[in-house]
Amino acid sequence: MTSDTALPPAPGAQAPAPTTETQRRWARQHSIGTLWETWGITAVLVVLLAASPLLSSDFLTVANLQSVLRESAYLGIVAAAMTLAVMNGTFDLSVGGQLALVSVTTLMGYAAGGTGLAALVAVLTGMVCGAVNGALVTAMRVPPFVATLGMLFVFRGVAYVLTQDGPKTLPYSEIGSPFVKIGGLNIAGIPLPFLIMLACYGAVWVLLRRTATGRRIVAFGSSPEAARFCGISVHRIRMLIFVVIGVSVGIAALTYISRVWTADGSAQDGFELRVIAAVVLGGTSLKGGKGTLIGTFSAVLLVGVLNDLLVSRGVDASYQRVVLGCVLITALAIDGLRTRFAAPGSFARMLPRRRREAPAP
Amino acid sequence: MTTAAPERAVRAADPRARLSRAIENAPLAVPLVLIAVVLTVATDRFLSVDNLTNVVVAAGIVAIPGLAMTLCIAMGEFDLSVGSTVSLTGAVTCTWIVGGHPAGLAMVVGLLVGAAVGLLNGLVVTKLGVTPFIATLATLVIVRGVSLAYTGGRDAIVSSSTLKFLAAGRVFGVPMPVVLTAVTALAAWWVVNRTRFGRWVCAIGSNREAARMSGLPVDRIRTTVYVIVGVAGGIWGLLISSQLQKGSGQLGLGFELDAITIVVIGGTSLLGGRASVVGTLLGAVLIETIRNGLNLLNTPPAYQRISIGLLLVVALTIQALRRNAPAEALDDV
Amino acid sequence: MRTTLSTLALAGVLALGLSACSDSTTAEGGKPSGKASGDVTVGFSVYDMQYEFFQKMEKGTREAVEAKGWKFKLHDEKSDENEMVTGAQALLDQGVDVLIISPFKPDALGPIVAKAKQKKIPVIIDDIGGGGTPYDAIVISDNADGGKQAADYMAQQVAANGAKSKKVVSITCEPSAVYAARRNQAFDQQIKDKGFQVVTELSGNSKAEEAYKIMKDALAKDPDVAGVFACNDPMGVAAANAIKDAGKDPVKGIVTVGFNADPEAITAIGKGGLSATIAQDPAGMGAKTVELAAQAINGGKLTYDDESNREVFQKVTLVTKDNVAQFAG
Amino acid sequence: MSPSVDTAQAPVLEVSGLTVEFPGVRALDGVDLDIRAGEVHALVGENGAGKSTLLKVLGGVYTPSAGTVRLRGEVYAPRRPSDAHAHGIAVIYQEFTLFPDLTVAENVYAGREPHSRWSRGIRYGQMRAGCRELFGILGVNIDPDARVADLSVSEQQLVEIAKALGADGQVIVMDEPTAALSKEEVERLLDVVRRLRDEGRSVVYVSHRLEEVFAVADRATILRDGRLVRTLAIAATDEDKLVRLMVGRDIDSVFHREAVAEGRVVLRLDSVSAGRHLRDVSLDVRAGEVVGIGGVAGAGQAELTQAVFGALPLRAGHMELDGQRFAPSTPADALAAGVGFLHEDRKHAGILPDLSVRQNLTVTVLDRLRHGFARLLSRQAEERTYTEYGSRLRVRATGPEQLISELSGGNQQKVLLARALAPGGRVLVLNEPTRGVDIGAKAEIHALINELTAAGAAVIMVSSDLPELLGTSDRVVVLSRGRVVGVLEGQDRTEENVVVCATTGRRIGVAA
Repeated sequence: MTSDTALPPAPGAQAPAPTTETQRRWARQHSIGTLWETWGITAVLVVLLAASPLLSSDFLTVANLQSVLRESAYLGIVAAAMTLAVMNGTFDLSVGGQLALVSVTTLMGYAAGGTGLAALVAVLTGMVCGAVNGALVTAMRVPPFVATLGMLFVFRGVAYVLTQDGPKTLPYSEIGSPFVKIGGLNIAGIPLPFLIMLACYGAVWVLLRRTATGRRIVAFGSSPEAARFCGISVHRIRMLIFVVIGVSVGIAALTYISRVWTADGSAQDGFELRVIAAVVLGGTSLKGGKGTLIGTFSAVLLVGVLNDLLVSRGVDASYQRVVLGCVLITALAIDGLRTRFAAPGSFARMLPRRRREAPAP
Repeated sequence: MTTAAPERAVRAADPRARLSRAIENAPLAVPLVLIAVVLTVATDRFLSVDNLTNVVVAAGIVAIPGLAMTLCIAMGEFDLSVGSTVSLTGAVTCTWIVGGHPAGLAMVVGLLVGAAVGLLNGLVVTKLGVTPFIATLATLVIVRGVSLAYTGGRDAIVSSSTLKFLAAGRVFGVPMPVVLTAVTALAAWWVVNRTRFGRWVCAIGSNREAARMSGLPVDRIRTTVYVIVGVAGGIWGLLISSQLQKGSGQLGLGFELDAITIVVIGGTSLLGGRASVVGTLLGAVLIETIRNGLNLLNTPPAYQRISIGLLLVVALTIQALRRNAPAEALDDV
Repeated sequence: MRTTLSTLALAGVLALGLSACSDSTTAEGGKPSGKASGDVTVGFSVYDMQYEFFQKMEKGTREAVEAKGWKFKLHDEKSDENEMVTGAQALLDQGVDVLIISPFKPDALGPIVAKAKQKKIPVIIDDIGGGGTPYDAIVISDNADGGKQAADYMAQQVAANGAKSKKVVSITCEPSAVYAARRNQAFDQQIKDKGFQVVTELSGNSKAEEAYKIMKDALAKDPDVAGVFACNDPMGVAAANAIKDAGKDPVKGIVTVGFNADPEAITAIGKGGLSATIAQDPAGMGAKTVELAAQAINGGKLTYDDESNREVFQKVTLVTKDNVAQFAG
Repeated sequence: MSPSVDTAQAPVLEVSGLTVEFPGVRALDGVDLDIRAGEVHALVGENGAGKSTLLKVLGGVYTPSAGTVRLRGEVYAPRRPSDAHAHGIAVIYQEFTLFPDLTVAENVYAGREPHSRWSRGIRYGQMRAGCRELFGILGVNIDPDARVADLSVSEQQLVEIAKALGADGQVIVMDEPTAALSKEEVERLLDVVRRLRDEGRSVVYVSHRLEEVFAVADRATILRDGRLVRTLAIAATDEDKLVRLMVGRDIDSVFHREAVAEGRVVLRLDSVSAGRHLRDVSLDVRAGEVVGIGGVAGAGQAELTQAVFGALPLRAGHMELDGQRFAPSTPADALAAGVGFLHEDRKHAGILPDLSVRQNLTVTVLDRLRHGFARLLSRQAEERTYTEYGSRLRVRATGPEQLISELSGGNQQKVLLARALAPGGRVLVLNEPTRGVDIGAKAEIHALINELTAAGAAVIMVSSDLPELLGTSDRVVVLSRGRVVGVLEGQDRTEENVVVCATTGRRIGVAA
């Protein structure tokens, strides 16, 4: 353990070693292992898309693709924010309740003041929900798992109370409203919800990769104890993460409710689990520190495409569950086995040897 | 909040220790008593024998999987799949009864199915190294799908007195579910506080790496705990099917959260290491009292959700504040 | 490696899933282009195929479509409003000539009907309607009449049982099920007019487990309850079980009435475990929607029972021990 | 067990050609070793020499990549810790393997609880009695029913020892068992070790404290950089020789502290108390000065450094930085004031394993690397920081994008040092700066400390490595039970004085 030579970064480097810094960097960034880690689920998505004509003749039509993109947006938007949380080593189980509550208040906002107020109410409600979660986790020191589990009940309950007299609904007479356009409009053939989702991924990417806060989020997820000694305040970043998730739910709810038009306390039961499943399927480690946005993005689309294919093949709903559950467990089992039997990082080291822990200093 | 026997055995004589133990369970006992008083005043029927029996039976039924879940959580893990197990067990048992098999055999087969789900969870978690949260989340979805596919959306309607006895029968005047719960609770108390297995479960929750280093059969214990939760979920399924006299793919939706909630409210730390059997029982009674009270007051279900959610948050805030060490604030579950 | 394996696994489970469903009821739809006259495709979006009620409705609809020599495309909403909107719109995109929909959330019909209007595809609603949308027609069970019949029967049976008490319990579906709520509203109104009092009205969220507990609590609160009406049969039968477990008789002691005529209710009525239920005719409703669809496609005028609301009623029938034999099987 | 083997001479445990590889690191390289019955065999070597790795192979935690271990002549290849237990090998690890939520008795008997065959109930009475007996042997009084979390560190260490003794192993392996013990407890433990030997058992004894090695061991095996140096009889050697074999050269040449002109006081601690241990510590650190902090493990070093870094709140007293009141409530405050910090636990509280070298290096100074209207991080500024510090510390990595977890320990340590420097390098708080670092990197790190102080930095350095502590600091402050017991300057700065202060609490250079 006291050998002072840097490790070869990749299988390629064990051959005649790259000489210049650029070459080395290229070798590292393009090692097979790294490529798979970042783009793996995307590759699966591409393969599935390529195979889709064999599975369903209806799949590769413009209308159907638009439908898949439009439908995936609200899940994808929240999954982007959730990726931040999971990379930080936490998660938010209350997003389903938030989505129901925000949808209800958004429709109330619309009834009171039209599209502008609805959008404002959506984002504000989400922000408040996130701040409540954040306050519980930071000020009250409740573990995030339980805090957000409890708030899942509370948010849904509040939504139920607000819809005692029946679900909140967008009346049919509002069919021409700009509010409906949020969910329905296509710009250059691309559905607006998908464009909003792209913008959200852009924003989260910038936050994650180009800001100090983003770096701190990942650093903390990688090693909470080390992060403490790097001057990172867990409370500040946790608060921010929960508020970002809340805002993302607010935006997602806009793309959702402007398509679905009705909401009550039961809306999107189990949403939180679908979001976390997408993030994990995208390769983000639940232990924190590791993950990619592109993985989440592709996983969201993968689930959307898979779902669409299963539906259009007429697969029974009960089998659809089994298939989606198996996909999730398979992806994770592979990930689990990989980290269990191989050291992280390099593809070459993955195969022959069993994993051993790094020796204690 | 542990009810560890050795401490009690040695320190029961110490009045201070006894007092501090009493205070430890106060976060549960206080609201329980308060709610009971309020309900006694607000309704004239709360203290009736019928009503209290209802509360105890309902609490007992949820306590059985809750006690198994207590083991799982003491081990620092979760099982989210238990609601689906409820559905599948009931569906299999009732379908077998409808198919003309003896009810006893059908019930055993149902429990075996529950055990199989638990075994699947255990193997996925230990052998494939998947995080319990996600592994059991996936089995939640898969088992629900299997249950729906197995029943084909048709309820299996039975009228079996053997099955009925499980939920509605009485032994010396005591409702059967209460008997079952009492037996389970005694067994759970014994296992948690008195047996090697129980201590090993807490040891794994306390420090898994140390458990491995101490030569404990960690993977076997973890798998066993998942099987126990699976069987307990199966018993839950049998009791529900016994009450409703049917098996269905629709039953047990969201039950996993009920089971986890009573454990957590009962004071078993999500960080693992300690299990509170008495706490889980009290947690079950508390939740069911609230539900019953709100029903007696004709309150819409929305308020039931809110009150249970708030209770969960308050219980955990109290726990977190009592823990009070800044370093532990970093511990995430 | 991870991805290679997950690709393989994905392909594997996909194949598994697909082969498991090769006997699916779906018929592959033809392309809208090149459609000959008479080559009509009917799209049917169903509430949730996991319920027997909707399985019957799907059967009735499909058989009526096939009898006409048309093509049939099914979409399962899986009790999800998002799936409902997306899937129904996808059916429209796939070029169906008429859309029949049994909506999970009628309030979410707006975007679907809007799209259909744009494509000039007629929309027929089955079972649960409303949302103020300009659909072409709705076939609807007469929920209010069902509730009324339940109340009348209950009043009559309570008298026959010789019970003095005028207390009844009303168990509702989830608050969002507005059309099912009509059953309880009509029941409550009618039973009050008969001099009874609704002492407990709670939502069992359409779930049997919850209804069981509610009934137990209701009995503890008012042991002298004379009757109970539940918004659907799983809850009705669960309430009857709770009554039995409390040592009372769900026919002779407390008049128990459900709604739907699900097999479990029919069985229970036959065995004296339930007083009555209100039968809907899902298969008949399905057939009726196809008739309306035929009228719409041919450009003819649709025949309504209630012109102003474009409603076509499907009669509901009270099922009691006397006529239960007709509904068995 | 084959009773025919002559226990007096035949080795109980034979290790031959043992090699253990971790990704990129060869922690053990072809080590041969034999342990006889009835001997105490010391295993010595510097940090990172491979001692702990060897023990973990014996304990079934690591699987060797090559080589064999024979136990009483038969191949012994444990695949998990329980295999070691089954073969009668008991290991006391350096990191505690205790269960904080369980009682002392439950810990001591973990995995082999006596229980009733019929009811499966644990026999707590028997366990309590057994514990009392074991603690009687160790001469301590610990309540078998106390929760381990409530015990002091030294009591926990004793529980750990009792756990291994209770296992009744024929081979008992102890990794730094005395690190947290008081002098009397150490004496008693050494007695126990001698008694175990007299009973015919074998003890493998790993310790940094050579006086303990000379007090109990019969033979010693010296490891260096994962390789076997030599096995020799204790009677035939002395401390100096042993140290030379461990280090591989004379000690004097290793450390070289250049004389630096002392400047003004940069950091002043005035009667500071913090954490569970630290009491009433006053200390001045001047520009250009290295203040070494010594003492036995757990004497308050960690509390002292963390208090300065704002990671531990002060219970009493106050601090000054450049004459201004300095009250950091978080590490972020300290970093903003230009205080750099190096944690002693590199693996758990140092590196951010999933991040690149560049990201690890810049994490403490992110606020300074933002630019433009949106205050986004500047990649160029980060690269510049990497180039500056990376080359200054001679970090050997394939580039800024390499993951830090792929670097060797020494290079990781250099990156962390660079991280500590980046906030400004005015005050540096370094915990064990060369722990687990090879000799070459060690020298580089020492040279770097010289450079920094020459440039005016004030350094507080904690080290458990006595030669390093004395060789690299201008002044050594010795802590004992959280109090300053010695301030050693000039000629007083000797190993003997440090050891005397640390272990006896006698005061030198400080008023009573």
